[in-house]
Amino acid sequence: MDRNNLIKWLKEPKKMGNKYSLWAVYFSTACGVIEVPPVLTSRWDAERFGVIPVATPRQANLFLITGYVTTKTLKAIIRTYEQMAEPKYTIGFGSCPINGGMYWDSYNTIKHLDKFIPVDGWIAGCMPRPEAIFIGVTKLWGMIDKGLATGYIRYREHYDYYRGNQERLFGSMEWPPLYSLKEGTHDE
Amino acid sequence: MAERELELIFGPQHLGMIGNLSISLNVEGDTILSARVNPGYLHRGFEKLMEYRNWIQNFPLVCRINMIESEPVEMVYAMAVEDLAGIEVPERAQYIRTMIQEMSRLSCHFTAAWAYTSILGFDTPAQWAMGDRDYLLDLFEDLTGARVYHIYNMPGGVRRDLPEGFEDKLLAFLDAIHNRLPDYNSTFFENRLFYERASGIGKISPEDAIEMGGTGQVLRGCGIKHDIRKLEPYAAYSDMDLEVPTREAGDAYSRVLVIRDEMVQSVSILKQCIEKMPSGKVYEKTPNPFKWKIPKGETYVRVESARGEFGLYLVSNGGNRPYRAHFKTPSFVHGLVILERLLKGANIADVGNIMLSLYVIAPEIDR
Amino acid sequence: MKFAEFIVSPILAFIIGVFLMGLSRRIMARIHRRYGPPLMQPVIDMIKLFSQKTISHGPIFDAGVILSLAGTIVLVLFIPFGGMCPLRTSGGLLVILYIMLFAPLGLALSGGEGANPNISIGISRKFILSLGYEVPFILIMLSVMTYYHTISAVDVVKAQSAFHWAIFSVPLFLPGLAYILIIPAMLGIRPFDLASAPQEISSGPMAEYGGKYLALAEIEHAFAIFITIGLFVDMFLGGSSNVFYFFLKVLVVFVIGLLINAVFPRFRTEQAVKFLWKWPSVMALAGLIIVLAI
Amino acid sequence: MNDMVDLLKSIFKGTDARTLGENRLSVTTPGESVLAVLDYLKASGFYQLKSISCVDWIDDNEFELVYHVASLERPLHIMVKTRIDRDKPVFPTAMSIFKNAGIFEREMHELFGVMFEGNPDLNPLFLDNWKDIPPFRKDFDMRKYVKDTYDSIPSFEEYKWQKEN
Repeated sequence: MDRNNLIKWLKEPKKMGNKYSLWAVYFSTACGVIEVPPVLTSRWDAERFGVIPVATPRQANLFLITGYVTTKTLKAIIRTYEQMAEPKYTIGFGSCPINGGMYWDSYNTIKHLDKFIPVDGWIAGCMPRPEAIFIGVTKLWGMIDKGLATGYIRYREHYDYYRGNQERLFGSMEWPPLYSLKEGTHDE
Repeated sequence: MAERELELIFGPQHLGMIGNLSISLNVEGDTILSARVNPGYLHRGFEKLMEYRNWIQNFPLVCRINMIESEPVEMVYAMAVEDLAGIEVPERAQYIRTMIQEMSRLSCHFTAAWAYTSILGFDTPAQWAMGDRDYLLDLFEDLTGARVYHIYNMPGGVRRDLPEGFEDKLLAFLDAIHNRLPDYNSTFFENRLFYERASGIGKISPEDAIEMGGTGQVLRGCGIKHDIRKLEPYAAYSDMDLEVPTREAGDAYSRVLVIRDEMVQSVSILKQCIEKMPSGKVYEKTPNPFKWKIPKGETYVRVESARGEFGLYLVSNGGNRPYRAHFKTPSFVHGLVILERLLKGANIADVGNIMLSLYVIAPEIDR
Repeated sequence: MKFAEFIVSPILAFIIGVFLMGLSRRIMARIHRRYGPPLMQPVIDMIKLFSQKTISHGPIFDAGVILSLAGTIVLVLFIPFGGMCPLRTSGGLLVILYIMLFAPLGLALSGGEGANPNISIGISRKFILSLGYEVPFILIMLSVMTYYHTISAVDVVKAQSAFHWAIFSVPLFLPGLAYILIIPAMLGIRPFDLASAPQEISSGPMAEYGGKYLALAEIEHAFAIFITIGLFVDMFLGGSSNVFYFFLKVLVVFVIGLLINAVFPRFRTEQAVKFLWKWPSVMALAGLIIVLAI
Repeated sequence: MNDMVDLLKSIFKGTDARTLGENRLSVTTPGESVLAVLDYLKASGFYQLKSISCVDWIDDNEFELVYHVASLERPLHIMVKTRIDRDKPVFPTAMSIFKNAGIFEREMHELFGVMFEGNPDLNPLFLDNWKDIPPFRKDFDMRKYVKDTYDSIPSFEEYKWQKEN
């Protein structure tokens, strides 16, 4: 650990802790997940950077949404995302969550993931290579440093927009709103 | 619901769930009273999407049905199109196809070994298996330009010839794998604790396996010598010296041992492919994809994927697109029929164990 | 001096425990043929976990975590290490035996509030497992106490000074071996991690812990590593009056445990109990009989 | 194989059988004799029901059900086909003959809306809250559905712009 890093640690331990200890939810949302095991195991070894998979969303703060999202999965994703502890970060992985990708005309996949939950960063490609995940994570570090990875704040502040879109798609939702639906309220 | 019964949702967000599938379990203590598999988290309606794209455009689409092993899907679609359009495939292309099928089978088995071991808590062989699989993906990248989805098979052959020096690289890899198999044997397959965990779990009788439509390891694990490569040889399998490994017990342990023996077989077939590889062209010219119309007809083709029979029922009405395509995937029956049956009365600790010994891969069920 | 021990001993124990946690991840990574995280990774994780906004499920949920942590910290005060043993006068090995049940009880309390089916399965597994290792553990304790005619841990350490280590004495060799076999079960690491099996029941009792609760649970785990192995060092490897030597002995035992951890999969519950009641219990019982016969 | 064709033609009235390629047999039969044909095939060694497909022939206003049965010893694969009315797609279940028929029928019920009488479990398999016509029917316009359902949802920028103005 060099000196600059040490100073950063003393100045902003919270930020640095969040940076170097990204615990990912283990959720194989879709086909992109096939490139996640190589990243976690011996060839690329993401544990070097503190990225490990954890069993429950309560413990996680990084959500890799790997690939296309069907309406049924979206429900599970929203539930998982709402259970995660703040601060939490999401990365959309692959072309499909960006704009539908290959499945732009499929009746069962949503086309734009960021209409339903906030996304901090995108990794394009089908499949993106494992290196791309590292680039994505390092970009996320930079964003955390500069205070730009604020998806979870956006979700809280514009919850009416996100919840509205979710309800519009699902019709009715089985669980109550996470935050109050009045605009701009902070539910602390 | 009885007093001590709990409803436990296993997946889709779960460390023990490989793929995106959900199983709801009724448990009492550690015992499962009943299970219901709830698929559909990955349903994209492939067969409908195919009706909207022309014959060639479908190639990048179909390989995405199975993320772990995309080759058999491409193969089955290419074979169906060739059958309907009456295209002959050059011999060298057949050999290359055989080769890439077996490479893909090996990589799929490595993934399965990773998944299986990590679910049981064997960290070490899990990490090794994933690491070794990556060398194979490097070879794929060399050959086709992509790691996961290759889009290498085309109607009339394969997209391009082997790159220079590819055979040597493949042989070096095969030797390395051959040297590594004893390591896997001692840490995983012949580990006493693994035997304790897997033997007697998920037992299925041959009659039930046939009745419920099992294929692949499910049949071979209970002593039935059934392999499409042998029964109805496609590509260049009729020239290959191939043994069908079987085990008698019908439990998870025997299914895993069948998988191990298949890996040995795949290594041997790959060596034979390199040895017998004929020269010649690898691609038969097909018409302009945008104007290509295939005569009216229907066909059913099938290949042996790493998990069992992979079939495609393809109907053409004489247009430039498929009229109807329907995939018969091995995981559909294994996951929705056999898994539900075997989970009844099992221990919670064995959900992943049984699921992976049946080789259930979620996108294949949902399509 | 005595008062300082109350503060120094837990702090040192915590540092050793956290270091061992970091080291274990590093060693496991090397066995897996990869590089592994930095040694400080557990500290980084704890800093992050403490800075997170956490969700509580009610007062009992909080109380359970605190009870389990408090029980474990109190336990540290009973372990003689490096010449320190703050609570040397109040009871000895027998008290340790009882306080050891605090941690699972605390987890069970907060688990009841968490209302996640995974937790209740995990808790029941945890209790079945502790039933499994308590039997050999009590037998081991009994044979050590009978052999040295004392229930005080400090006196046990004293009796072994000048390399009269219990593990090399004929009557206590088998109980020592039995203790090594139950260390993974007491720590809940592989092959006995069935209570917190992440791949089966989403890490069981920890399923609803996040943020600060998880950090407290990690701290508890760090202490538990120190206590379980420290107790072994005290009872069988002659303890030490020097903190550094004590630490070295702990390290050696820990690495042996890790190597076992690396090559085995997880037991099923009944298999685990069967194993624990078979080998370690028989060994400990044989040791006790030999001790009584002498 | 040719004797199989003749045999099937002679036993079941109105049944037409023809070979497709080397190892494929396509049997077309009227609706009422499908189960009898399947039963006969199972008795003569075709133990496995591989799949049940459905084809929507919208021009003829008919659904075609295709039962794929195969034997484990011979490389022969038989497709038993029958046509049913598209306006009233009801057909008896094959669960009494093949145990695993239920799951294929459940899939076809969801994707085509074919009703299988006697099947106790026809719950939705893949889709969640589906309210439109069954998606695999030819008259279901997928692209229009996508436009109406997904593309009409406002993006975050649109939402902000609306709020500011």
